[in-house]
Amino acid sequence: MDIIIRILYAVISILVATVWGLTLTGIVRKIYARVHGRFGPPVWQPFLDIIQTHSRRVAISHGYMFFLGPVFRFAGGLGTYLFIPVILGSTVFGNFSMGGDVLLVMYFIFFGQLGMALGAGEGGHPYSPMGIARGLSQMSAFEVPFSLAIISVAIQYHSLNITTIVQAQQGSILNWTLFTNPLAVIAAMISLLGMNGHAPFSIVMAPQEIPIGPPIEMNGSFLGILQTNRGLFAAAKLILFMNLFFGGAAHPNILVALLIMMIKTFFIYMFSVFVGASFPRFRPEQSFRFFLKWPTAIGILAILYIAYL
Amino acid sequence: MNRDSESKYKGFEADRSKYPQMEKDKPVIDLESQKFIKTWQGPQHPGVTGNMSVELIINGDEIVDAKTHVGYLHRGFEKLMERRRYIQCFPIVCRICVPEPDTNEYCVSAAMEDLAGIVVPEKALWLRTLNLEMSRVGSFLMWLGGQAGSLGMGAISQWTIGMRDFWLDLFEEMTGGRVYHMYMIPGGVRKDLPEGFRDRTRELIVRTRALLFDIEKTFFNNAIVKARLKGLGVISPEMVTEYGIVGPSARASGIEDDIRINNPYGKYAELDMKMITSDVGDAYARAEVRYQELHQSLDLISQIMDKMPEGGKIQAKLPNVLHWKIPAGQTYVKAESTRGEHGFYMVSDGTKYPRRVFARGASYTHAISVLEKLAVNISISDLAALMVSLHTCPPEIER
Amino acid sequence: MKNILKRLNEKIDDLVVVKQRDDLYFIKVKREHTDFILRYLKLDENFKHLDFMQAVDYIENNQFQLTYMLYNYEIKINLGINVMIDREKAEMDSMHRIWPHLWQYQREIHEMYGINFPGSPRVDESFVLEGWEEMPPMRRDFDTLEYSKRTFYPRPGRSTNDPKEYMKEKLYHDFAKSPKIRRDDE
Amino acid sequence: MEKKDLNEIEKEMKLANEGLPEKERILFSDARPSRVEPLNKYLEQFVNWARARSLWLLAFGTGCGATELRPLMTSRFDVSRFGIAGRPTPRQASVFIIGGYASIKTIKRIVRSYEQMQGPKYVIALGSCTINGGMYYDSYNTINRIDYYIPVDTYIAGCMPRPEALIAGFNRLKEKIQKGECDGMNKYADNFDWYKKNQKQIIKDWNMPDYNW
Repeated sequence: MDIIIRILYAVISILVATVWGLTLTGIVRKIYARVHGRFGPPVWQPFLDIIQTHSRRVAISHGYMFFLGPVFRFAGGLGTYLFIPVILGSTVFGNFSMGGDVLLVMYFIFFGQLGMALGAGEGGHPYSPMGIARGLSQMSAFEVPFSLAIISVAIQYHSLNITTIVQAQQGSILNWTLFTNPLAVIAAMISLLGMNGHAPFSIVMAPQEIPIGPPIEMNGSFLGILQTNRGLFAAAKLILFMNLFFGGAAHPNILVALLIMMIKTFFIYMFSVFVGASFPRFRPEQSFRFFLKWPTAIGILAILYIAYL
Repeated sequence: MNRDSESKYKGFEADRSKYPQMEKDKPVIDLESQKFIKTWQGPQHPGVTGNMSVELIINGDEIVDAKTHVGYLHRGFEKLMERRRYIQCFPIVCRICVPEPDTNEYCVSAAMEDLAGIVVPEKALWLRTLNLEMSRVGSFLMWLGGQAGSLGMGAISQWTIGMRDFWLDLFEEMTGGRVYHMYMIPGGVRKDLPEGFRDRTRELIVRTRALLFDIEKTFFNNAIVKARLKGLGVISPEMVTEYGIVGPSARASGIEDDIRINNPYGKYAELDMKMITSDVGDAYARAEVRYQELHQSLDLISQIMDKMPEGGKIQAKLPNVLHWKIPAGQTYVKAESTRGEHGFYMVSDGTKYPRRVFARGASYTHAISVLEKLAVNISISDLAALMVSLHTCPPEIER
Repeated sequence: MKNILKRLNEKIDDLVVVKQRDDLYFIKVKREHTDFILRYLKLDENFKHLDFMQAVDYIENNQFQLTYMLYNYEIKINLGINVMIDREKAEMDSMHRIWPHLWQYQREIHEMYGINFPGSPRVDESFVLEGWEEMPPMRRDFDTLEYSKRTFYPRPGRSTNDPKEYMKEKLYHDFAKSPKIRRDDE
Repeated sequence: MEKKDLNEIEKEMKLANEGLPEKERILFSDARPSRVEPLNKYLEQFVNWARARSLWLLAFGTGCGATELRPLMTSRFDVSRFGIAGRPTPRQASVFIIGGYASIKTIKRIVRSYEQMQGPKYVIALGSCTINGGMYYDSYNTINRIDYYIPVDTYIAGCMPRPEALIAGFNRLKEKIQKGECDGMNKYADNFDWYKKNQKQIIKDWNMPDYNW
């Protein structure tokens, strides 16, 4: 009976996260449109797109691995999300947080891309391997400052458990990692730019260069799964950052806690939107070099700062 | 605008030092060895200008061989004009170049007047000059949006194309047409300016300058734009004359070639304008030159607004144009479009139908020889930016 | 410009010069002199810029006229060079060594007029036409309307009027008794 | 449209992979398109409602009409309000805009892109040149009627049609989709031989599979 309850809770929290992620995507589209001087699509446009992609009459496949690509990607999104406690101390939104889940989450962030690489390579279009190569190289580039920041945070709180890290930040706003360990936050936020894939790091799906990168052959339901995962994955990433650096979301009333979560994730996302709306796109090698220069140095400084000061 | 240049002139033969090996100035490329991929950029590709395609052989992200394919827009204008009377020609010539149709209209009208010896009244010349400059502004705005969009900066293209639309509204007031105007007919123009046109134009010039001020801050002073455009697609002065490069692309390499100043037509002789050149020759210099020419065009329009007389004849007396015989002869009339020299070569044999009309577009060499040469050994990410910085316009290549 | 033409006249005999405008001259040279003239004009008289090269079909006297349009940056004058070649065995020497971009025009003319340019690079590639089976379309004796009717499916209902007849019946049918209107330029 | 005699078409139809060894045959597709029946009534209505509100254009400017698509997509007439967005790959696009005249070299690419699009797929034809040839009716290189080569759902007349006309055409297409009248995919599958015959009459070098599945 307990397992059924757990499954029910997991489904509920996954649904909430996906809906919030997709709504966030719609809001971001709207904000981009306002920057462009347009009205922009309605906020619920991503849901309509998902219904439309799932309702295609024909969906062409290129082999078994082609099926596995979106499935792996979605599994990566699920895995990333399911081990992050959305709301501290909540039974529904606590998810399966356990000791060492930070490493698990970092692994799952990688996992989705690898599965996508397997599937999209099967499509046979020359642009998808190019996009995969760009995506994987950029991911390994921004993983460096990100992991350095994570290590710094782990040293700071002597734990690899997100719940513990969030608990340690409670109390006052000054307990947040943002203030106790600012260097790590800077390094991690810069790598969030690459993780979200907005400009100037939008080299994976650059429409003018390799339209549109890995999912160029994905159609119909494959694309629908990918878009659903995009919502879920965005929410998972933002919630992870909120937990690690911005004090998480904790409140006895669960609705208030959800509201806090939404506000915080929104503003974390706004950071990368702000950068993305005002910069063109890097050349791939420029992007890799960028990540391996200053953010890496800042991350190392963060470790030294935490370890020896 | 003499920026201290880090540009290295590569000479005529593209630098193939890295890949592939050259054998008797031919690259050895075998697609069987897993080193090369053959891809097509276009025609169905967001990164190409218009409807053309570039056949690429790439190694990693680096282009080792490029070959341009055009002809997707070929309508056979020259053949169609051979079986249309002179007055029937001019509604279709403006379709030759879509973003900037007025240059074609001016050239074909001026060619007919040159062959038939018609003198165009003053006011018509002023109106023609005004129309040409306005079309230059519209085309430059479209190019600026394309250049920013090719680098993935969508906001700039949204702004500029939205602003170009207000210029199209002015065109609609002036000519009745939004994209295709059919304004200049042989012997003059079709109609005079409407009421209050000058004030609206001045007000729009102010708005355009305000937008360009923002764009200069966000685009031309952007570190990433400089990092991507500087040193990309360097054109040396020797290459300009050898490859027939014209217009801003030639001026960015230091060649003083502006038809409006060298061979003035219309009323350009009475307007004060100076040649805008740069000595760097890379894509960023071309962008700067075009940006300053956009300002120059706005300045010229305001000059025209001040100097143009109010009334006056706008059409010379023509014979009955339906059976209008033009004496035999041949002529070549050229005008400065945004891409450079745009000329019409018209041969008449004394009948009601032209014997031969040839439209010489600036993209003819830019998009084929020059692009194929400059595209070698650049990253595939830069091809769209390079294509836009050469300002290729496919419909004027194949007509 | 006069000196240039005089020097040209010394170089080759029977040079026909037509002055169209102050900045546009046409000269007519023989086919065998073309290569020499172009090199001389480009190197010595620095007519460095080649605007275009095109062909005109004079079917009645069975000739093609090739036109090379040069431009001089210093004196700012266009000079067109006309060469008449035979229409039956249409062939012209390739000038692509003088200007590296001349091969494009030669390719287009080869496709549109069927004039051969031996030795011109990529001259046999298709330029705008793909799988073309008729005669070269820009020749005068190629009827594009008839070809279009035969190949594509014309939608019924299109009526094209000969402008002369049409205007005669629409406008001038009572021209005689229409009042005389003075135009302001009379 | 009138149906041609099938067996005489079968004689002149030739798949691109004919005469190839077995291991190369699979490189080309010789699968004929098959008719796909819509879902049951209410589900189809709901799905059509969603389809009409999320139209993805194929980013393929085949002619002059692409010039007016730019103002349409940008800040003056912003069609993304209606859920219309561009997709760079035909696998994901659902609306194909034929931007004006189509030369023979382009109609080949149009056919390929159209067949690569996943149904249900809709076609909007811009300009007079796609209806009856327009001012290029006598050109040797542009087709006269687009509906002989791919099924068309909506025509927008004019040379070139203004953005307002384009928006009106999009609304018309939306109404037709919601009524479930846009069935160009099945129409293409039913009259496949007729379309192929017309296409092969003008595309002389046919070096692509008969159905780009």
